[in-house]
Amino acid sequence: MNPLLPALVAALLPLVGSILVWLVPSWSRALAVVTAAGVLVAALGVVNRVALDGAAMMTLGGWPETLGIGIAVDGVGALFLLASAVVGLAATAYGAGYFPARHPFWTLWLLLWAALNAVFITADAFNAYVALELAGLTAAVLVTLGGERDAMAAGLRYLLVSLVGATLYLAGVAVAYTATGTLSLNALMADSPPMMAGVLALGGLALKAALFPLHGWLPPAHARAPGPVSAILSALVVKAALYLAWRWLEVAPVAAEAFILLGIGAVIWGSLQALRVGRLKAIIAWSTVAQMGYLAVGLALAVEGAAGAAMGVAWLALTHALAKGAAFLGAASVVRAAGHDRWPLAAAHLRNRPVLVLAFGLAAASLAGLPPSGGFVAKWYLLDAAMGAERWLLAAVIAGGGLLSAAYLYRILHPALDPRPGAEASHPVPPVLEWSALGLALLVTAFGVVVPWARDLVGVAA
Amino acid sequence: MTAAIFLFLGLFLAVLGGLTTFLRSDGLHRIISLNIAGSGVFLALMAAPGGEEGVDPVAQALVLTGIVVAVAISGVALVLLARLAELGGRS
Amino acid sequence: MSPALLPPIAVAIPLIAGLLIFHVPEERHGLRTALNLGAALAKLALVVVLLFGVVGGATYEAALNWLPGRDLILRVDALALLFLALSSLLWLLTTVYAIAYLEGGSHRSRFFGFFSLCVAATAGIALAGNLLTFLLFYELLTLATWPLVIHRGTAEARRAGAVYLRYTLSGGVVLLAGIVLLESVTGPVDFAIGAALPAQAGPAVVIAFALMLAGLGVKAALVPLHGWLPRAMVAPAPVSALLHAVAVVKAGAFGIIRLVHDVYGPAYLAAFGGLNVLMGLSVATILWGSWRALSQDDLKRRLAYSTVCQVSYIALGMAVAGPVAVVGGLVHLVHQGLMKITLFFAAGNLAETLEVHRISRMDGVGQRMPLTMGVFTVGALGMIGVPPVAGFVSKWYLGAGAIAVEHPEILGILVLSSLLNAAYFLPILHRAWFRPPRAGEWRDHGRPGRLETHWMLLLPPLITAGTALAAGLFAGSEVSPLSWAQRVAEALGHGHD
Amino acid sequence: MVVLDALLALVLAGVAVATLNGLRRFRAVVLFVVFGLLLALIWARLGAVDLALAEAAIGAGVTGALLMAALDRLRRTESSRAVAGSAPSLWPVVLVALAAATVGMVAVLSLEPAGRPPVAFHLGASGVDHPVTAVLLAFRAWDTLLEVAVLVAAGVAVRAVGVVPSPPSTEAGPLQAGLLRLVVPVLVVLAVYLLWRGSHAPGGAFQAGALLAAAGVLVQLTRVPGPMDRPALWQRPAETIGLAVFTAAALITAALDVPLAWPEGWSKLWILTIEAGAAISIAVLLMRLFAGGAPVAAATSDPGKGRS
Repeated sequence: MNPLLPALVAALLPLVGSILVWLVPSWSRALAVVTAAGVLVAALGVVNRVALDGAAMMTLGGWPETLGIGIAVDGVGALFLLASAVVGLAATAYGAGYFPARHPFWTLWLLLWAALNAVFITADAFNAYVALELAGLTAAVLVTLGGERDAMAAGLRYLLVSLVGATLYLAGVAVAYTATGTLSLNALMADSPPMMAGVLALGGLALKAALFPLHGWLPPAHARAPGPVSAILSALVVKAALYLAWRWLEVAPVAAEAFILLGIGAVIWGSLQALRVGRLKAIIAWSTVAQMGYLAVGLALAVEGAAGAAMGVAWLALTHALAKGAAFLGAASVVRAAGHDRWPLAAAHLRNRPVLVLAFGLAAASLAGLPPSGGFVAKWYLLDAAMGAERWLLAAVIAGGGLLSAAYLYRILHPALDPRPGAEASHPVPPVLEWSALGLALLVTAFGVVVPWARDLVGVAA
Repeated sequence: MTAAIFLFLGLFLAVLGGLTTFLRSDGLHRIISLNIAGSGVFLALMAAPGGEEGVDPVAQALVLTGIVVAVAISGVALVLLARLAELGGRS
Repeated sequence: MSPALLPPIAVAIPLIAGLLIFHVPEERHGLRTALNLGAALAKLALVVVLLFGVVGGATYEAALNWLPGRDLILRVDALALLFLALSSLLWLLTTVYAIAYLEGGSHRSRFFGFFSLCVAATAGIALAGNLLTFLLFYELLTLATWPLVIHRGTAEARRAGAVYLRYTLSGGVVLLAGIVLLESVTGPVDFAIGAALPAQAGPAVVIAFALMLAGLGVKAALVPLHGWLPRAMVAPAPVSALLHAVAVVKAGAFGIIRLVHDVYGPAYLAAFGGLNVLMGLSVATILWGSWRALSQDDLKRRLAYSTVCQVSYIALGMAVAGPVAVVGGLVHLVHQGLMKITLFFAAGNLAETLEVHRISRMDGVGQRMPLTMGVFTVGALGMIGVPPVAGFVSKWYLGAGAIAVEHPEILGILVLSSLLNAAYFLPILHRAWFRPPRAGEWRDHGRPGRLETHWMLLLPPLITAGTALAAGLFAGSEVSPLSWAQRVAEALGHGHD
Repeated sequence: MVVLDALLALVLAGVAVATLNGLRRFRAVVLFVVFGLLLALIWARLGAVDLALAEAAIGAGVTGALLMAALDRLRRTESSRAVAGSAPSLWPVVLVALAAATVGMVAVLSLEPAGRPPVAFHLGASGVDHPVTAVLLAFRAWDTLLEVAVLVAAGVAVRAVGVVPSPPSTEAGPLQAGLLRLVVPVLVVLAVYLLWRGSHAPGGAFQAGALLAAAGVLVQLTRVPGPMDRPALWQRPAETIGLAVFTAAALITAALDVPLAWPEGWSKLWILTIEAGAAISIAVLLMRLFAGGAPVAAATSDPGKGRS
């Protein structure tokens, strides 16, 4: 039983699930939930194995590292995998209450999930390319499942952007391969390829991770995606590109400065837009743009070796995935109840739904970085790292960013507390929808407390 | 010497296709230009010097995978484009 | 049960009570009251046990490993007990008062749930052993008090809540930045040991002090940052009492005490002029608060500005930093709490029974509600500094401390502010006692029975007024707040020479 | 020979610029197919026979067919043939591309040659003789698995996007029927040969799949309703057999000991079975991409049909 089996299973299981769901559509909901449980078990297996005996690496097919495709799992990868498993389980449960059984959502979602997990375990640059393409394709089509015209347009734009990003990334990999003759990320880190390889690859990944100013495609796509899809997109899909950007930043650390500038721009621009837009899902989508800026800044700090920054970024990615997932699942429930998400008009539908308001409240607390949530722990680490590295501007952005997110998240809570009954009749919302949102929100609060075991996880990586 | 010519050609196609994607507003043209850009990158990869004798099989495998992925995504993009046109939208 | 568990229990009692009360159905008044009072009494008992323990020289400390290299520490020292005792006693009284005050109101389970969470956060602040724990509970206090400010749900209440959040969240972030900046220079700061400060105060340490002072200043309502306090008066009376006397403002003041004495130490601060900044701020706040109070017609807003002024006496005591002035500041923490909560209970009674909110409509109220106005008078005189009420004691020590440290102008400030206090409190007393009641001013809800209003609305203010009087009269005795403040001052002295 | 290559490169560059220039979509599609064929020639000149086959079959053939189908659908839904608005002149772009290409070439040529993965050394252990197939299905099998998954995702996606007015294939005239009877069997035999040949010479699953898809497209064009237009029981299993076989192989080998390491001595058999499944799936999925949208009900192609 080699140590990396659970990691490979985490990627293969959704593939098996997607095939079964495509062959037997009437059972898709049950099959999907079983697959989700399996992936969670695999992810936990990976996490505790990394916690026990540290990072592990293996080449598939038993070939030497220079030839075969390597898969590797370290602390950071384990945390991303855990986020994928947990948010995936919640999204699957939510989907069971939202989509009918014979709906293409199930196959596409499981294929997307397999691609994401493949990205989180890969240690090979080209393998990451193929996995990213699979993720981009399935995610773009998931956006169009809504069926109406502007969702279709947003989906097509997302697909083209994803293709451009992947081509750029491929060009970077090609240059790196030509110069060094190897595709393994660890080997690339050792004999650093020409700067052009890093620039091209990171350019493509920045486009796919919607890093400011390349973020144009994200808000329409995430805001118009149906139900749980927007949660999956914001919480997980953009993280895959970011995870790879972390690996490539270690290959080309010179790009770290650029990531800091883009990150600061993203935090400011994303927050300002989130304060302005008039639809609930658009607010949360712009919040993703801002938080990606946050992560980019943290990434650059981690790559520059600031103490504790790696832990901060990994923790921020995990808690952001959970909090953003909870927020979008909540928003989808509001849309299901109100039939629209014009804000603050739709807030009336939150009035007698305490579960949803609590989910939004806890998610907002974590995104703003207030204790006792996980977001606070991440913000503490990033701030500590920034101050330690004497990067005062970064410290100000990290601290101020939390306030900005509190401002636009308050736009969601403020009208929700208005006791006056709404004019529109609200449609019934199945309880599984609300509770999966609350489940994620409670988990992110719990992650604020349970930190010690994560420390040696990331310690292994950092 | 022939490899150098095709390396130049590959880079030329990659940059040409890449830039045109942003210039053309029509969906079909953008998909075609992206395909051309992809082919350019593949050509440059294959034509680049390296490896002892003959053509590097790993590079061939990468390009083959790239071609298949390109056709899959272009196919979906075209169907999306057609569907969008049917709904009366502009890509 | 090992003594180390006591501090976490002190925080856990109100926390668990709060979480339970959330789930008590609205109509089960009996169960809710039982839970509330039971928790309050249990905590008071625990405080008494701790008092005797600390007097006997025992130490209670519990540490939980939260972040790598950083622990959450709950430690009972003399200063912590001072604040904990005050908040536990007033929590019990405010609960009794709130039960009667909210009779027939809606969302009471939610109210008392958040009320208890708020007290739990206050206990956490009091017992915090290092800066990180303090920050955690400081931010939790914001989250717990915001729902209370907007309890009524009216548009005005929600706007006040938005203002409150804007101030306190910004304050929280600034405090966080300050703490991280300081700890990046000195490493984790434990209150018992103090910060490992560099001999020469570099820019980082100075900026960190400024940031932390600003962060704490928001809740302590120092001048430029006090805007939220008057606007928060839209909340029901028990919440105003809580905000002013028991929790929020005191948390800010308490934080300043920790910052000046346990983190930096007065000598180190004086070196780079930190104390002068604090003194300037507190003097400005005292004068500005009193000045603004003069022009307020709404009774609760006038009391709010009076609080802005009074809390700065505590900051002033720290800023003057002579051994006598520190005692004055510390004991004022308790005295101001007792007197201000009496005033708010009285104001609540007037609003609840006669629907009187404005001072201009308080003519002859003394005849209709002699007990309430009697209690109000004791509180008002104490605020002005008239012996034998406790306020006089703290002002006396502040004045003596100022003289001892050759700051005679501070005595001038104290006299001037006392005059201003008199200027805005005496007209109220005159109007209540010596003016005949105008017909049709009040909408009397009182029952013709023996008492002027519900007994549970009268008892708490009577107790707090009595305590304020006793604290003034028996200041010299062993068990008075003054003697405990002196014990705390000595302990602080050892912490930092 | 160098002159010929230079000429070929020049022509291809010219075709590429022509493709991207101008407004009329039909002109762009046709030129793109020419571009694909010329590119296949260049792969052959570079000695990459596998790529020449793939480019001709997939790059030019299938993509061309998809473009044609899309073009036809667009024409029927949009009024104007030519796209509105003026096409930006391409000359500045060409100049920039030329400059970038020269700089890139100089940079790439100045790289000191680095080693390449030891494919030849480990070829024996891979179970097949042809290096490209060995890389695709032995050394980097995980890439190929994900690649088949991409194709399946594309097939599912096309069906998920909903009903697209499938092209009105007119009733086959005698000439087409005759051509059909002649060409399709040849294509099928050729595909099987290519599949088998892949283990020791250029060929393999993708090229075989593309040829089968070409045959399918021909049938789809000439017969109404085509094989993909009616929902049939065989469609879904056929689409997923490639991925299912590959994933099963991965799971079994993972259970044995090292994932994706084909058992000693049997690796050729495993690779061939995987390639066979992949070829079928690729063919059906490419036909699905061509047919587009959910299969419409029997003869009446009403677009209102729900997703199946």
